[in-house]
Amino acid sequence: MKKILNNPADYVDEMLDGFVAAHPQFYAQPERRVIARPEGATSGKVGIVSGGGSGHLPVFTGYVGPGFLDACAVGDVFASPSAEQMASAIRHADGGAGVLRLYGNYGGDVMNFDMAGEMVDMENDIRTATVLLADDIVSAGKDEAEKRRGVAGMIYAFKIAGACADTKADLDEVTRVAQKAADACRSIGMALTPCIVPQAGKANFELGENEMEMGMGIHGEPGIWRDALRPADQIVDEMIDRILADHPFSKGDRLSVLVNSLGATPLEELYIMYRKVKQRFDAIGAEIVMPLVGRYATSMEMTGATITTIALDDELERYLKAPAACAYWRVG
Amino acid sequence: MKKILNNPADYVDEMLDGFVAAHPQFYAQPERRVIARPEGATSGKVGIVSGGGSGHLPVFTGYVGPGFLDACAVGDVFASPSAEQMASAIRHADGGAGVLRLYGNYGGDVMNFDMAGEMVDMENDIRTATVLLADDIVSAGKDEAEKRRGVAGMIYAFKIAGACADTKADLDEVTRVAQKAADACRSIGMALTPCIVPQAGKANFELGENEMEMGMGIHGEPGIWRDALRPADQIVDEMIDRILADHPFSKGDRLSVLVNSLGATPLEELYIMYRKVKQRFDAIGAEIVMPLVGRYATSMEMTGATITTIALDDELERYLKAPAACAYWRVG
Amino acid sequence: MATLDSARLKAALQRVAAGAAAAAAELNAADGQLGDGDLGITVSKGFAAAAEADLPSDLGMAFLECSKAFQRVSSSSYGTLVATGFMAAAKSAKGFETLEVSAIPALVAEARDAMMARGKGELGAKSVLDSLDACAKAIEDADAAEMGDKAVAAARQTLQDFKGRPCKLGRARMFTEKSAELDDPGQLAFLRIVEAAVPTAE
Amino acid sequence: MATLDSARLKAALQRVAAGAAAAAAELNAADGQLGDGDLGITVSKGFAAAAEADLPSDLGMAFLECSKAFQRVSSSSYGTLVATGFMAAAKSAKGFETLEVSAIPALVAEARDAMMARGKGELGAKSVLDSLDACAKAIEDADAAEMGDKAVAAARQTLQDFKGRPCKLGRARMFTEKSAELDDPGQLAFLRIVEAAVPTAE
Ligand SMILES: Nc1ncnc2c1ncn2[C@@H]1O[C@H](COP(=O)(O)OP(=O)(O)O)[C@@H](O)[C@H]1O
Ligand SMILES: Nc1ncnc2c1ncn2[C@@H]1O[C@H](COP(=O)(O)OP(=O)(O)O)[C@@H](O)[C@H]1O
Ligand SMILES: [Mg+2]
Ligand SMILES: [Mg+2]
Ligand SMILES: [Mg+2]
Ligand SMILES: [Mg+2]
Repeated sequence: MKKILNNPADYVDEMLDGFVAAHPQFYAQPERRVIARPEGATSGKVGIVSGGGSGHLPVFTGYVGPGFLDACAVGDVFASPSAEQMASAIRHADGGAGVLRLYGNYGGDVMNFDMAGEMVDMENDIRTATVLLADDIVSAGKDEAEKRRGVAGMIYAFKIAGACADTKADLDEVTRVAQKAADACRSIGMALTPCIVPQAGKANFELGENEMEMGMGIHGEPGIWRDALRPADQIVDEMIDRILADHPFSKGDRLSVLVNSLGATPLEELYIMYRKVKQRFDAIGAEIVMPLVGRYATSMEMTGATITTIALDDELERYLKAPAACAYWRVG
Repeated sequence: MKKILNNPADYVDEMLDGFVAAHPQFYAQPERRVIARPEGATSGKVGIVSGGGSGHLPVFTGYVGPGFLDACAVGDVFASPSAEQMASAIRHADGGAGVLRLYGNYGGDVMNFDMAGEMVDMENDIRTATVLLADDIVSAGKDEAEKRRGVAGMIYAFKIAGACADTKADLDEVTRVAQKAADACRSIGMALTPCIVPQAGKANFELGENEMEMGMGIHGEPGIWRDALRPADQIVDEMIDRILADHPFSKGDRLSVLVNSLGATPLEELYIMYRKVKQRFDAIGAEIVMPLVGRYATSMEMTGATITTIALDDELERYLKAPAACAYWRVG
Repeated sequence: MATLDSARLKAALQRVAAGAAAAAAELNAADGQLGDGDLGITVSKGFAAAAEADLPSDLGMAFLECSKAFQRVSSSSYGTLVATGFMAAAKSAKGFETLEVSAIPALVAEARDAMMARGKGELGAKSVLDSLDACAKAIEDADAAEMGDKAVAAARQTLQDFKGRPCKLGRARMFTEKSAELDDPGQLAFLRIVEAAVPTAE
Repeated sequence: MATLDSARLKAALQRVAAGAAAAAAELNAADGQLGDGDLGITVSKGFAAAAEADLPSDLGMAFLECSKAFQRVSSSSYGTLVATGFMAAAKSAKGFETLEVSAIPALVAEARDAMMARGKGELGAKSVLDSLDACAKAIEDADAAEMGDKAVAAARQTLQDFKGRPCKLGRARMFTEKSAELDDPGQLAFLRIVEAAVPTAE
């Protein structure tokens, strides 16, 4: 296991200690495994919480910050936080206007966030709403789109929902806008090498010396096909074709695109991919607004990349461009 | 070779196409392999150019931007740009107040930048100066510090020199400040897995299944020792001890620290390292200002990390904190 | 034993904690084939915490403590589901210091329903829900003496019934073929829990 | 041949281009042992570009074209050093359409000095500088007929002289032991260049 760590059992807690120490202007850890804004919740603003397993930095907890999330519950690597931790995150995000739970559609997270919602409802009288991120087009067909997993597209939803909440819109409105953003995202991934969950100590899947897997999920969930590594342009073409089949774009449409590394794939290669992505949307005549290329949602040291599109209308574009800041993404 | 690319010979050019397409607000490519500011050189301001081999993004060319560099010459992966490209970068950076060449101390780069300086002197009457970055404490002893290689510390020099140039200081003053910043940096690296130079198609070195190498350079230059992987805290302790032996810090001192991934090492592990770094300087009573944790100077998909310290006085701290922006680092 | 009270619940929890600790490696391995390999940890840690909890004499509050103990130590699906089941039982048992054994089948059925709602799961999807359902039905009209054996038999039979069928819930659903060949880890865990809960005749 | 002019320079460059192309794989391999494996590419591309360049009749300008050709196609150390050497020759030869062969040793020595300055290198560090130095000395007082053979012999002898000594310049200096065992790639390249430059007797 080639990882820089001490005791694998301490991986997440030591990571959070360093994370908060490095960026005290953005993050505080008021309780173990709960990250919140150092200045506390904003009174009268809808709070937005997320959460999920560790191992995906900057997702989830890196997106706590002005114009983004208010708090986050942090689980073990690739494991849900507990309902108690989620309830605590909700309490820290609550500014009296209710709290939106905005997180990826994974069974364990859903059960625990539902339970957390019941807990804060009973104990703290906090009104909550839920928007699930389900942007991975490979994880279920279009007819069962609500079963899809949430992947990198979530960062657009964090940004847009955060900007809406900043206008002091009420919980219903923030929920509507977050759902609209979530619905506008489509993602697909591909992987070349696995990552190692520290407590497991071994790779979470195996791929042959020269193999890639199209459509693989961020925890190694099986994809569409596994075969010899293809040239970058061919890979991107297939990814874009699959996205377009699920959500067509036409001339004059506006969108943002995220070309995201799962961790080890270097920026150099993301730009080679982005070059092709840009060519494809130029050919359609759709305009890419605020493209993102980098490591925005990872699986530790996994090699591979995801592409996300988000179709924009005036409302979503306005919220996407509104000022926001966290340690990994700053707008305005 | 598990890399997302097309023809290896096109790796750098396709990367640059995507790079410029993704961030048109920061980067333009007025000539092949020359990246400059889209708004052109600032009249009356000292220009700052850098350059070197590709494969280190965001280094070098990612640091072109307001408050940072003015232009950059881009070589093949791990290979110097040509003197012609460097001369072209110098011309694009020239605002009539002279140009500082600020780059890493590697033989090929030095020869070509020297030649480029002669070229622009003869052909364009541009006055130039040179500051070499030589922060890697492992690459030569303290008595031969001028022979050391330049690694991640260069980003502090880019930031500080850029801020000084922004005050419209003259070439001598910008050179003095850049040299002072370069002299204040100390770096050390460690590696776990190699990277692949696309045109070579194979790993640039080999390390055993559970081996690490302390002090390895960013191109795989041999380090101090190679042995079984140690726990994170022990690794950090040795790195900090070696830095302190070369440049002691004491109570009340101020410094910035960069904990940098060579590529594949995830943010999670950098934070585990930073936690220990912070403990060490807390114990000394030295204050860390504006810590940086992330991927600031990489070797594509290499696994490993570097630690850089920069001792600050009022002048360096003021320039470090001055506003600046590029696609990877924004201050103010 | 014809009635259930807090002391007997605690004794049962202690037996299950011991049984779960003994089965932890087996359950981790089973979950490792189809999921993330933590099921043994979840079940053993969860029941250990529940067995150590101070149980109030009100049975409803006692079940609530069990639920909370699980929520504290485990966030994996099974832990949350078990916590949900205990919570459902807590609601029904509230206000009682003793319950007839004949009330148990209804508690099991209520736990099943709450867990179905929590995990948005259906019966027949090869999950712990099917084990609970089979047990609830098998002990519905059983008298106290035979209830334990019937529960164990039903839990065992569920594993048999689902041989060759794929898991359609939880992480295991990603492996259609492999999950058809193997036991659902959650059903296996349920069998080990029930086996341990039922005091052996000897 | 007792004089050098632009046409003869071009003919020599064409011979070297052919020789460098033939030696490219060998030189890449040698550089691959101690460096980044591009020396064959550098030398073959550089001389191909120089051989193709339109050479003006002024010998100084002709050498300048050679220098520029190298700078365009190669940025590796050897390319820059060769370009530097040609530049130095250009300065001396400027204004001459023909040069006596007896002027060549001085050009080689000037190239050596410029290359030492450019690369901040010293003699004895096992680099191409030693080959140049040996050649410059060997041909210093040679007459036209024997100059070629003496140059080849000196280039070959340099490789011999440095056997067992480590490289102290360029990337190879990182490998003290290995570089002592092996030939310096730059010295080997120099030998291949000189061998090709000297027209064979037959
Ligand atoms: N949504 C669900 N509804 C009912 N049972 C489920 C559900 N998800 C998982 N399970 C059960 O839980 C077992 C796995 O538990 P566990 O290892 O805790 O899950 P994970 O680690 O994937 O969160 C499965 O074998 C199945 O029996
Ligand atoms: N600073 C220097 N001074 C003189 N010769 C040098 C210097 N650096 C390298 N060389 C010569 O160049 C050869 C390597 O050339 P090349 O492969 O082009 O270098 P690189 O690819 O490392 O830039 C060495 O074998 C040595 O003879
Ligand atoms: Mg599991
Ligand atoms: Mg789990
Ligand atoms: Mg070389
Ligand atoms: Mg080279």
